[in-house]
This record gives sequence, structure tokens and C-alpha cells, in this order.
Amino acid sequence: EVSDGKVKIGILNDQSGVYSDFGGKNSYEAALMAVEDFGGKVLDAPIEVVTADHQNKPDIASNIARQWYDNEQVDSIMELTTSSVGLAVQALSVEEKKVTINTGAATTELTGAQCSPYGFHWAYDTHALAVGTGGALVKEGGDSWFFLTADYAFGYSLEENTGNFVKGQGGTVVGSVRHPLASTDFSSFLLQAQASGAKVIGLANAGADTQNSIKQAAEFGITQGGQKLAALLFTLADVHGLGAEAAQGLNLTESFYWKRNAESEEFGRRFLERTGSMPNMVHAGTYSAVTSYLKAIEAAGTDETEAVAAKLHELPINDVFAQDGRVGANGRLIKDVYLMEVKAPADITEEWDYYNVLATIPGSEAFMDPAKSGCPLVTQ
Amino acid sequence: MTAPLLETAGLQAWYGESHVLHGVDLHVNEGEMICILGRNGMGKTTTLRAIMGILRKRTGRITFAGQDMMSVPLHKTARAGLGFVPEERGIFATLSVEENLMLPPKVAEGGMSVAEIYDLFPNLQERRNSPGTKLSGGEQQMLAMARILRTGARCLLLDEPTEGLAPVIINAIGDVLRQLKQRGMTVVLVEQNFRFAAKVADRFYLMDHGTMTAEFPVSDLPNRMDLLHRELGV
Amino acid sequence: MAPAMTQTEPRVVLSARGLGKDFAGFTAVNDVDLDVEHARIHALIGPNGAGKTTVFNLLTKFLQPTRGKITLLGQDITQTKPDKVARMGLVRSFQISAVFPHLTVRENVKVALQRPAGLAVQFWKPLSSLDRLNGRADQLIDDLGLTPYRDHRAADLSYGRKRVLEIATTLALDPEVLLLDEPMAGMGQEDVRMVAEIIRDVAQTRAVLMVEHNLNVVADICHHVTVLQRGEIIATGDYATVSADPRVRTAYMGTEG
Amino acid sequence: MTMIFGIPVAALMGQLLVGLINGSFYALLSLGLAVIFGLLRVINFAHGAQYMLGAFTALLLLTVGGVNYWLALIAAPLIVGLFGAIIERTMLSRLYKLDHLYGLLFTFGLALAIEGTFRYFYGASGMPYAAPAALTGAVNLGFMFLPVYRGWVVVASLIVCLGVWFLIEKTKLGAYLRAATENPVLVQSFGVNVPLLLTLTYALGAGLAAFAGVLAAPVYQVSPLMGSNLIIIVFAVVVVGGMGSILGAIVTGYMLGVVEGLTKVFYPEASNIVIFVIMAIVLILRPAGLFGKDA
Amino acid sequence: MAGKSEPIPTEHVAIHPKAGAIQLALLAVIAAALLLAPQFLYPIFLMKLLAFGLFAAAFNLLLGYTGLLSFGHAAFFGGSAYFTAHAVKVWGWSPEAGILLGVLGAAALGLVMGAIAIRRQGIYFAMITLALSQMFFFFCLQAGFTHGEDGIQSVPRGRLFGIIDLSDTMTMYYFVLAVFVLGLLVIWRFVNSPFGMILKSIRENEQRAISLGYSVSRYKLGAFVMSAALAGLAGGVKALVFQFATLTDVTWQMSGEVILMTLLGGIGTLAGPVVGAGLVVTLQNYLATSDFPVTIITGVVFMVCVLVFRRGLIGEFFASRLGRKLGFRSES
Ligand SMILES: Nc1ncnc2c1ncn2[C@@H]1O[C@H](COP(=O)(O)OP(=O)(O)OP(=O)(O)O)[C@@H](O)[C@H]1O
Ligand SMILES: Nc1ncnc2c1ncn2[C@@H]1O[C@H](COP(=O)(O)OP(=O)(O)OP(=O)(O)O)[C@@H](O)[C@H]1O
Ligand SMILES: [Mg+2]
Ligand SMILES: [Mg+2]
Repeated sequence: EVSDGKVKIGILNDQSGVYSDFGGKNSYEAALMAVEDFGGKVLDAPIEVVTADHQNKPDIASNIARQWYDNEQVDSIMELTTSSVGLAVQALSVEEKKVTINTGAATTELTGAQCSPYGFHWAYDTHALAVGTGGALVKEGGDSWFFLTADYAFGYSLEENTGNFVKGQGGTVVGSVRHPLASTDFSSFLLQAQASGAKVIGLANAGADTQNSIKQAAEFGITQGGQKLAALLFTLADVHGLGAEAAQGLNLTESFYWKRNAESEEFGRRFLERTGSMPNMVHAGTYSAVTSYLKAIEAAGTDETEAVAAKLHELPINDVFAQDGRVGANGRLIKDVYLMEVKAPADITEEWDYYNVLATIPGSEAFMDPAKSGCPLVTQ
Repeated sequence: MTAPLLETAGLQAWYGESHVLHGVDLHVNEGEMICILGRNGMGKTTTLRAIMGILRKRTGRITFAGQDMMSVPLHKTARAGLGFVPEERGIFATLSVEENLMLPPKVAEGGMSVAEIYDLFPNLQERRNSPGTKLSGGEQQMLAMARILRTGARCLLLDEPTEGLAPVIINAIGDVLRQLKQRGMTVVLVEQNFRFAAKVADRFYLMDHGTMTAEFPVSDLPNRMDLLHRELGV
Repeated sequence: MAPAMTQTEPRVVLSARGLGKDFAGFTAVNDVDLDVEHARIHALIGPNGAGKTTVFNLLTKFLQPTRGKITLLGQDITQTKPDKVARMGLVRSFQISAVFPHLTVRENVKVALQRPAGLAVQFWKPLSSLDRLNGRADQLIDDLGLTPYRDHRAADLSYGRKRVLEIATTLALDPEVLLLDEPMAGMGQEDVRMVAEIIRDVAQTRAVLMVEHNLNVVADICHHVTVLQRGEIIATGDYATVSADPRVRTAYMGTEG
Repeated sequence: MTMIFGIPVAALMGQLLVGLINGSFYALLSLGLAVIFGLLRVINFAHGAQYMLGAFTALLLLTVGGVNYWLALIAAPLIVGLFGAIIERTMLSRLYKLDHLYGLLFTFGLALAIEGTFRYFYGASGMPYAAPAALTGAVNLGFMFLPVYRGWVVVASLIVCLGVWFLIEKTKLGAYLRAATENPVLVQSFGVNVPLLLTLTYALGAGLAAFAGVLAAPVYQVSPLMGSNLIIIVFAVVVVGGMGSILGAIVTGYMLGVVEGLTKVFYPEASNIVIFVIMAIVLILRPAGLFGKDA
Repeated sequence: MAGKSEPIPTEHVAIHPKAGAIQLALLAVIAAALLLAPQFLYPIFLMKLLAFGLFAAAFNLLLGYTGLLSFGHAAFFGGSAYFTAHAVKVWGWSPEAGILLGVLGAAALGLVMGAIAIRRQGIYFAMITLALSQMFFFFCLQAGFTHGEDGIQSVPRGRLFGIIDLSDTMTMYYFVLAVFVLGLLVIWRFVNSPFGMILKSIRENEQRAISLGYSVSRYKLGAFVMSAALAGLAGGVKALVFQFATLTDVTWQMSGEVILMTLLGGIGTLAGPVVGAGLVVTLQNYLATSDFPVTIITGVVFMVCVLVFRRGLIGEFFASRLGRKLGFRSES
């Protein structure tokens, strides 16, 4: 039996600001697809998806979340791009006793010190990105690194994590430079990176900063000079925006690629049909999150939070996004992630066909061991 | 007799809601110098601003050189041959003295040359490269006047040109005005300094609360002293 | 005619020695010595651009002198800030009239009364605490004939009345020394006479230094005249002496006066 | 290798040059801002949006109309200038008689609306714009590898800056403009068509921003938000130079570009606040700015 | 342009002796509405509204009464939110102590920023405050205690004076309401005080005020610090309401938003900024779930306000016939 006679899922994310291409409205489409694929009903109750634009403001997000929970019978909120929003809504949902599944934010805090019994982190996190790009690339021969780091907490943690994996694999970090958030010009920093002679230049930044660094690196002949660029947070949508010309040779990590196998390709083409673009890991992650949530309700026979959360922790996750994924006690979905390389324009056969999958990193390596995550819920 | 060069009939004007001119009738013949007298706040400045078209909220009739001026946009009044020297002088701070002087476009031949002007106002020549508003109050007054003399305007509207000037300079300006008259220039003068006006003007208007209450030629001045004493305290 | 001397001993309240000001290589004021005495009206005259306003700016510290020394009531104020100078009792008016346009006449005067009354920084007191200044304000307003306009906004007054209001505000500070820059410029004859009377009145208990081009007024009410030309003093003395000086006649008065 | 403060001289030279390139953008943008501010007394908050419009116009001209870079370099500023002229004529001009702050608030709203519109239609992550073939590649200067395009940016911005400076400070038209700032009615009564002049001024300012935008398109990602953060820095540049001072804006633009470049080497963390710090210091020592005249 | 431009308005509401009763009634209605509101509306939303209302009113204290447009007020609002959140969460301070720290911190920040900025007027002032607040933003971005992107989360509301449990939403609401009313009273008193009178005259003619012996910069600085402190009060309260402090509140966009609130409601009126804040907050909330792009709407509202609606809602109301009938007199 389902409370209020229906299951309602809220997709709350940035739809007008800097992250609007990262997840944005397309995440809502992904959720709708998941519901349709599920059959539109669970335990005979209709499923409804609502969405809102939090404008990157945690207070607006928090307000909407409360209103959804209290007045509009929303049962679960997902996507939740950007850390401050993700953490705020997850904390509030503990109070309200509701399930949140975060597919958009990067911070490991969600399943670390601030973890929640009803909070889940689905698509990726800074740890996985660091392992994927840092660890795997060293194995491919990129054993000396120079970091271009955005000068704030997100950048530091990416740099630190990645640096550790580089060293763990026997590589060295020859230097780093911190650039201010939202710099427009990276040439000074790139010249320093160039002068360092490192084999790999790690871009521990995000969004427009990463795009501009990559674009200007091409201009200064960095990749022609034999150095490799590794973007620590970059998705298919960004590659598409930047263009394959500038992005070629770039390494990055995602937990999803539409052309990886037949199933993902089928999903990707359907998604493209609906939205005009191919899904990245956030979109596919959201699809998976909705599907898994509905499966958990079905398995629990109720939409009551405790029971659903328990099922989510318990059931293996198998869908187009995750194969044999499992959810750790801290709420972290543990699944494989992939190290990609952007193809040269000549090798691209169709639009959106940007990646070569260089390596698959098993979930157990990619994600932090729940026992070591610092989450107070994990009992040793 | 030919038609007057400048004529207003029933000219009314407003500042926003406040009605300041209540029907001003005035005419100036070519080559004539008239002077408008009146106490503070009676509408003398307003009359000049309305004629010039700077104050646009006005009704009535203004003709200049046979042309109806009511519908002429502000930037074309100067080209018709009217030149205005405002009470507050309007010297530009961002322009040097010389740039200020050269600013108004020439509208006709027959204006004074720069050399003549510097001759007349040596202070200006000396300070010609400093910013306009760094001049002293009186120097600014000279500059405001000099600026219009260059343009070749046929008819000058002068608003209290002697305010704040030293007696020597007032004398000099008196000389200039007489020279201009000889060249056939038409002048409408607004003055508080009655002694000065008496020396240069051909004809007087007395203004009170937005209308002209008296009009008389300079020859009639001795007979009118009583009136002026009563009205102006002269 | 010069007014009768009632003063027993002249007391210098404001004095300048060797005062000078250069603007980017141009000397506007040079080597000016000036003594302004209590209960006297002192006129500063001179051709346009002679440096009169600049001297005012220097004395009130709106400009910092390049050279020289200024003493107010026995204290050296050469390095003092303008608001401090005003608090010490030296208050000026401006050549271009300065009032608070959106305040009423009474409020204009009260703003000046507030500081001496110690009611300036009290942000915790109600506005009505200023009511006790009404009496003094109305008195001043009445003295200067502004009573009919007491509740008008200053912006709505005619030019001449604005100047009168400015003088009222200045007097409200009860200054020791009053500096008036062309107080009668642009005024009609009637107002000129009224203001002259007012100045004569206030000067009975304080020192006045004024710039004025209206020589009738200068001759009428000023005890002492200093003539400035090109930044330097060319003559000083009573009106009769000064106006007889040939240099003054050619530089300033011309054939008039 | 010769070293200065532990940095090889060659690297330092490279950084100086890079700083100069950035300075070119600052100079162009602050110039446009200074022209509009100096002559209209409007703080043009929409300047960043107009810069973005320039880049986008070039991009759209290319993708939709097949117009190449060189033509776009001329056409885009004209189009954006025309857009500016329309805005000025229909809306901004009504604000001149009000407190100057309203101009700032209006253009702030305008910037939000323009950026919002582009973000709505083109997304946030932007699009690439390729440099023209003639300017691709790089030359090896010995101490650095200088992309040809960057060299062009410096040259183009210098030419335009000097041209505008000459126009405003040395020509009669410039004198009209400056005078009209102070007292439009009086200048108009001298026989000058002031409203037209003001419209042209705003168009010029907007066009300059667009020009910088086209120059920037091959260097940065063309995105709706490309101007929104840059504009704050450019404001600081203008304040340091002295608001309204044309020459000040240009010189300070280049200077601060270089200073910022050097900071990126010696203390990169501070590189985006160094301009603000300089601004604070300048304001304490010289409230009117380096080239400003005292109010 | 230069010289005779129409200034930013300040409306002075004078209570007409006869209209006193109507106004008291109006006030009573508003008071009752505020007390009962949480029964009908979302308490958290109402608290947000009150916090932003106070913030806008504090901002207006500076703009409306001294004519200084600060484009950096987010620094005080957001800064104080961080200080309060940190004190309460990390140091375990009581809520009132945390808020006090926020207020003092904002005032100190205001003192530093103000001391630099008040050297210039008008738009210069606006630009300088913008730049300085941008410096503060970068400080917050990088400083460890703010936790960068994540923000300070899960701040406990604690017990007021050690007794009153603020984790109860209703209790919290009445606490916020009390702070709000107190803040507005302080502003009202400040504006209608001898000090406020001097501020007004400085705004009208600075040179004249100096020549009357007022050290203009100190008065301006005083007003600036007061405004910063009150903005800090609002920020501290907001941190406790939402139980987090994040970067959003220190961005320059937030500084722009508070201007919009004030402009929309009516610059220089006591109630205007509060009404404007209410509108903006409601609009943002509404737009979040609609298909309209928020930025475009905000931008257009800004433009329309400046072009045709400068007095703002409350200002227009006071100037309207109904407003005058009710005894409001607008002086501008
Ligand atoms: N800008 C304005 N707005 C409103 N009223 C004004 C304005 N300018 C002048 N007035 C009013 O219009 C009337 C006429 O003013 P005007 O300036 O024409 O007088 P005037 O005769 O030139 O006086 P003065 O000798 O003082 O210069 C006065 O009552 C004045 O208060
Ligand atoms: N800030 C300044 N910078 C440069 N020159 C100045 C400045 N202020 C005044 N001057 C110059 O100094 C000289 C003296 O000016 P001041 O204003 O003192 O004259 P004044 O005697 O008051 O004349 P007036 O009777 O015309 O008001 C003038 O030539 C003026 O151009
Ligand atoms: Mg007049
Ligand atoms: Mg003078």
C-alpha cells in the first residue's frame, strides 16, 4: 500500500544557471523515461514526477523541498546538483524522514561525515573521479603530473585525492598551481604547467574553467608538445560544448557512456530523440536512481521510507547505468566507472561519438570503502 | 518700418506645474538693444529660456527673422541665428578654456575672431589651457559671453552678463556691446545692474510676475525714474 | 562714508601670514597677509580671477595652502580639516548659493543649530528632541524676514531668498568669524539693501570678511578694504584710501566707482 | 639560466607577454565602459553582456550566415552597436535626468535579461569558435611559444584603443561629447544634435564591448556567462584608472593585465583579487584614481 | 544630467493627526497578520521573508536615507551568516551569542569596507563596494571554515538564552518575528533621529554640511556601519532558520537582489523594502517550479521598475489618492 495513493518523485536541480547543461531539464526527462519504462505504476499506484529549478540557492532548494514533502506529498527528491544544495536537502530529508538520491553533486561528504540513513549518492563523486583519472592514467603511462587546481575546497579535494592515487600507482606529482574560480585566462598557468615538463596536466576544476583551460592549452600547443590533459570533472555535455577539435586527446572519467554497449546505446538514442542530446552520467544516473527507487518500493511492498531505504541498501542494482551495483551502508552506490579518451575529430563517426573507453575501473576501487568513509552510520 | 527681427506674442510658460510666464509680448527690431528689467523671480530668465526653446512647455507665438520658432527643435534654434548666454554661465569642466571657446559651431559669418576675443578678455588668453571651471567666477562669465561672440549669431540673449564682474570688466563689456551694436547685432539684455543697462540699451521693458508691465525708450528714462524706483528700488 | 568706530581696541580673530597657493604651476594666491578683527567688516575686493575665492577656500581649509600660516582665535589652523575649522567658529557662505534644497527653511536653519546644541549624533533619540531648537530657529528666520516662507522647501525660494536663507543658516552657528563670498551677487536692489543691513547688524558682535563687487555696498558698510590683484595685495586700508589708489583704479574700478 | 626571484627570465618574459594580452581585453572593455560612463554618466552594467553578444553574434554569423571572422570583426560590433542604439533611444535616454544610479540599475537588469535569454536558448556551457586560418599556429619566440592569434589581439586592441582615444580627446566631435555630458541642453542650444550624439556614444561603447567579444571568441569558450564575471574586474580597472578617464582606462587596462599576469606566477592564489587590492590601495592614496581628476 | 538630476527619492511618512486612527488600525491588522500568518502559510517561507525583509530594510537605511548605493551588501548578510553558523555549530555557542557575533562581524566588516568606500560618492561608491565585497567573496570561497562549495551545513538552532528551544518551528518563527520587529524599530528610530536629520542634509548638499562643521565622512561611516550591522542581523537569523550558511549569500548577485527588493518596494520608505523582499522571494519560489526562466524575468522586472515604477509599490501607494486619504504624505 502506497501513501496518498501515488508515488511522487521530485527532480530538484539547476535549470537556469551554470550547471543547467550538466543535469538541468534533461535530468527531468531522464526521470520521466524511467517512470515510463517502469510502466507508470508501482504497486498499482500511479507515479508522478515534479521538477523545480533551485537557481543554485540552497535556501530556495530547502524551501521547495519542504513544501514538496509537507504539502505536495512528494516521497523522494533526486538529482540535487551542487554540493551546498545536496547537503542541505539531504539534511532536511533526515528530519522529514524521506529518501533522497543525489546524482548531481560531487562531494563525498554526502556519504561521509554528513551521511544519512535515507540519503543515497548515485552517479559519481570526487573520489571516483580521482581514482578513475589519477589511478588509471598512471597505468597507461602518465606517471608525472602537474595540477591546475581551482582555488577552493572542491579543487583541493580533487587535487589531493588524485595526487594520492597517482603516487599510489608509482607516479609523481611535479607541481601544481592554484587558479582563482572563474578565471577567464589560463595561459599563465598553462605556461607554468608546460614548463614543468610533466606528462599529464590534471585539471582539478569544473565547468567553464575546465573548458577554457582545455581550449587555451590547445592554443599554446601543449598537447602537440606531448603533454596529456586530464580533466577531473568533465562530462559528455562539456565535450560537446567544447568541440572535438579542442578536446581531442583529453582524458576524463565518467560512470556512463552511451556507446559502451548495445543496451546503453539503445537508451542513449531514445534519450537523444527526446532531448536533442545524448545522456551523460548525471542523466543516466538519474534514470537509474528513479528506477531503483521504484524497484525498492515494489520489493518493500510499501513506499514507507524506512522500508524503501532498507531495500535500496539491500538490492543489487542492475540497469542500463549500473551492472551488479550495490549500495554501501553509507548510501554510496558502488559500480564501475570508466576512463575515457576523447577521439581525434577524424575518428569520430557520428555526432556525440566522442569517447574511446580506455579502462574500466571496478566499483570497489573507484569508490571509497564505506567503512573508511567517516560515515557514522557504518558499524564496523 | 520692417517687421521686428524677434517677436513674441502671448508667450506663456511653465516649469512643470508652476505657471511662470502669463503672456509676454515683446519685440526687438534688427540692430536694436533692448533690456528687460525686473525684480528677482519675475520671469526674466524664463522669458529668454522660452524664446531659445530650452524651456519647451510654452504656448503663444515666437517669430524670429520671419520664421515661426515654436516648432523648431532646440538644436536648430542656434542655426536660425539666436545665441544664448545663460545666467549660470554653463562653462564645461571637462573642456579647457580654449575648447570651451571653440565649442559652439559657427552658424554664420561675421562673428568675432579668436584674436579679437583674446584682446578683449586677456584673462582668458592667459588661462586658455586650464580646465574651464577652474576659472574664477568672473572669468567664467567672460568666457560664456566670448563663446557666443565667435559663432556669428545675429541676435544675442544675454542673461545678467555683468553679474559677479569687476567694474573694469563691466566697462569693457559695455564697450563690447556698443561695438556689437555698431556691427548691426541685435541684443536682448536681462540686467539687475541698472546703471550698466542705462548706458547701453535702446529700449526697456519692465517685467512683473510673468508679464511686461511697461515699455519705454532710453530717451524716456528720466521720466520713468519714479516707476523704476518704486518697482526696483533703483 | 565709514561707520563710526565704537571699538576701543581692535582684536584680531583671524589672521593669515604669507599665504600662498599654486595650482599646477600657476600661482593663484601669493604672499597674502590678512588680519580680520572682531566687530569689523572687512572687504576683499579685486578683479576677476584675482584669487579672492581661493583665499576664502584657504582660510576655511577647503583648500590646503601651499605656503603660509593661518591663525584663528590664537590657534594655528594651517593643518586643520574644514569641518573642524567650522566648529572652531569660522563659517563661510559659497559664491554659488548653498542650501539643503529639499528641507524646509526651518529645517535648514535647524540643521545648523543641531551641532552646537549637541544633538547631532544621537541616533537613538526621536526627531522631536529637535523641537527645542524651534524657538531659536524661528527667531533667526524672523530676523531675516523669512517667516512667510518658514515651511517652504528651500528649492522653491527665489534666488535672493536662498541667499538670505544661507546667511540665516550661517548665523545659526553663531560663528566668531563669518566669510561671505559675494553675498549680494544677482540680488535685486531691494534685497541688496536688506542684506547689507543684516550684515552690518551681525558684525556688531563678530568679525566679517566678505568678497563683493558692488562698490556701493563696500563703501557703505565695510570698515576695512583689502584689494587683491593677481593673487597679491596691492592696497589695504579704509575705502576712501583704497579707492584713491591709482593702481586700484586702473586694475579694478576703471572709470566707474 | 638567469633567474629573477627564482623564476627563469625566459619564463618571466613569457608571463609578461601573456599579461599584456590579457591587458588588451581589459583595456578594450574598460575603454568602452569609460566612454559610456565619461559621456553619459551611466555605469554600463550590461557591458559584459554586450561583450558576450559580440562573441555570440560572430558565432551566429558564422554558423547561420557563413560570415567569416574578418567580416564578423566589423559586422558584430555594428550589429551590437545598433542594438545599443535602440536600447539607448527607447529606454536609457529617459533616465538621464534622474540620479545616475538609475542608469546602473537599469543596465544591471538589462544584463540579466540578455544573459538569461541566451542561457535559455543556448545553454550554459557555450560553444567553440575557431580562429581564422591566417591566425592559427604559433611562433617560437625563444622564451615562449606565442600563439599568433594572441599577438593579433594585442595589435588590434592597441589600434582600436588609440583610435577611440584620439576621437574623444582630440577631435571636435569629442569636445561636443564631453560638453554634452555636463550640460546637454546648453550644448544643444549651441546647435548640436545632442540626443543623437548620446545615442552614438552608447552605440560606440556597446560596439567596443562587442569588438572585444569577437576578439575573445577564438580564445575563450563562447558562452552566455562569459562576460558576467569579467565585468566586475573591468569595473575595478576603471575605478583604478579614474572613472571617466579615457586614457586612464586604456593604460590601467594594460598595466593591470601585466600585474595580474605576474601575480599568477609569484602568488597565483591572489591573482583574481590583486586588482581589487590595488584598487583599494589606489583609492586610499588617490581617491580619484590614477588618472582621474579630482571631483 | 550633471547638477540637476532627480535624486533617489526618500519618502517621509508623516502621520496626519486625523489619520492616526486609520494608521493605527492598519498597523494592528499587519501585526495580527504577522502573528497569525504561520497558521496559514509556510513558517520557513515566512521566516525567509522576514529575514530578507530585514536585510532589504537595512540596505535601504543606507540607500534611502544617505543616498549611498552599496553594491556589496551581500558581504554583510552572507558574512554574518557564516560567522553565526560557525559559532553555533563548531564552537557550540548559544543562538543569541552566535547572532551577536554575526552582527559584530558584519559591523566590523562594514567599518573596513565603509572606511575605504565613503571616500567617493555616487556610482564610484557603488563600484568600490562591489569590488570590496568581491574580495570578501573570494575570501569566503577559500577560507577553510566556510567549507567552500559545501557550505556550513546542519547548524543546530539550539536554545535561546539556554531555555527556549528553537528547533520547534513555531517558536523559531516568533523569535524571528521579534528580531524583525526590533530591527525595523531600530531603523525607524535611526532615520527619525537627530542623526538621521544630519544624514539627510549631507545627502542634499555635502559641501554645505561640511561648512556647518559636520565631519561628513564620519556620519556616512556611521550610517554604513549601522546598515551593515543590521544586514548582519538578518544574515545571522537566516543562517539559523535554514540551518546552513553558503556561498550564495555572499555573491554579488545577492547584492543585486537586495537592490531589486528595495527598488521594487520603494526606496526610502520603511515598509517598501520589506514588501519588495516579500515579492522577490515569492516570485523566486514561484518561478522555481514554473517554466519561466528566472533570470530573464528578474532582469525585465528590474528594467520595468527603473523605467516606469521608480517609486516602488509602497512609494506609489503613498503618492496615490488612497494613500493620501489614509494619511500618508509623501514628501518627494
Ligand atoms: N527650474 C525651475 N522650476 C520651478 N520653478 C522655477 C524654476 N526656475 C525658476 N522658477 C521659478 O520661476 C519664477 C521665474 O524665475 P526666473 O528665473 O525667470 O526669474 P528672474 O526674473 O530671472 O529672476 P532673477 O533675477 O533672480 O534671475 C520664479 O518664481 C522661480 O522661483
Ligand atoms: N582649482 C583650481 N585649479 C586651477 N586654477 C584655479 C583653481 N581655482 C582657481 N583657479 C584660478 O585661480 C585664479 C583665482 O581664482 P579665484 O576663484 O580665487 O578668483 P576670484 O578672485 O574669486 O574671482 P571672481 O571675482 O571672478 O570670483 C583664477 O585665475 C582661477 O582660474
Ligand atoms: Mg534670472
Ligand atoms: Mg570668486
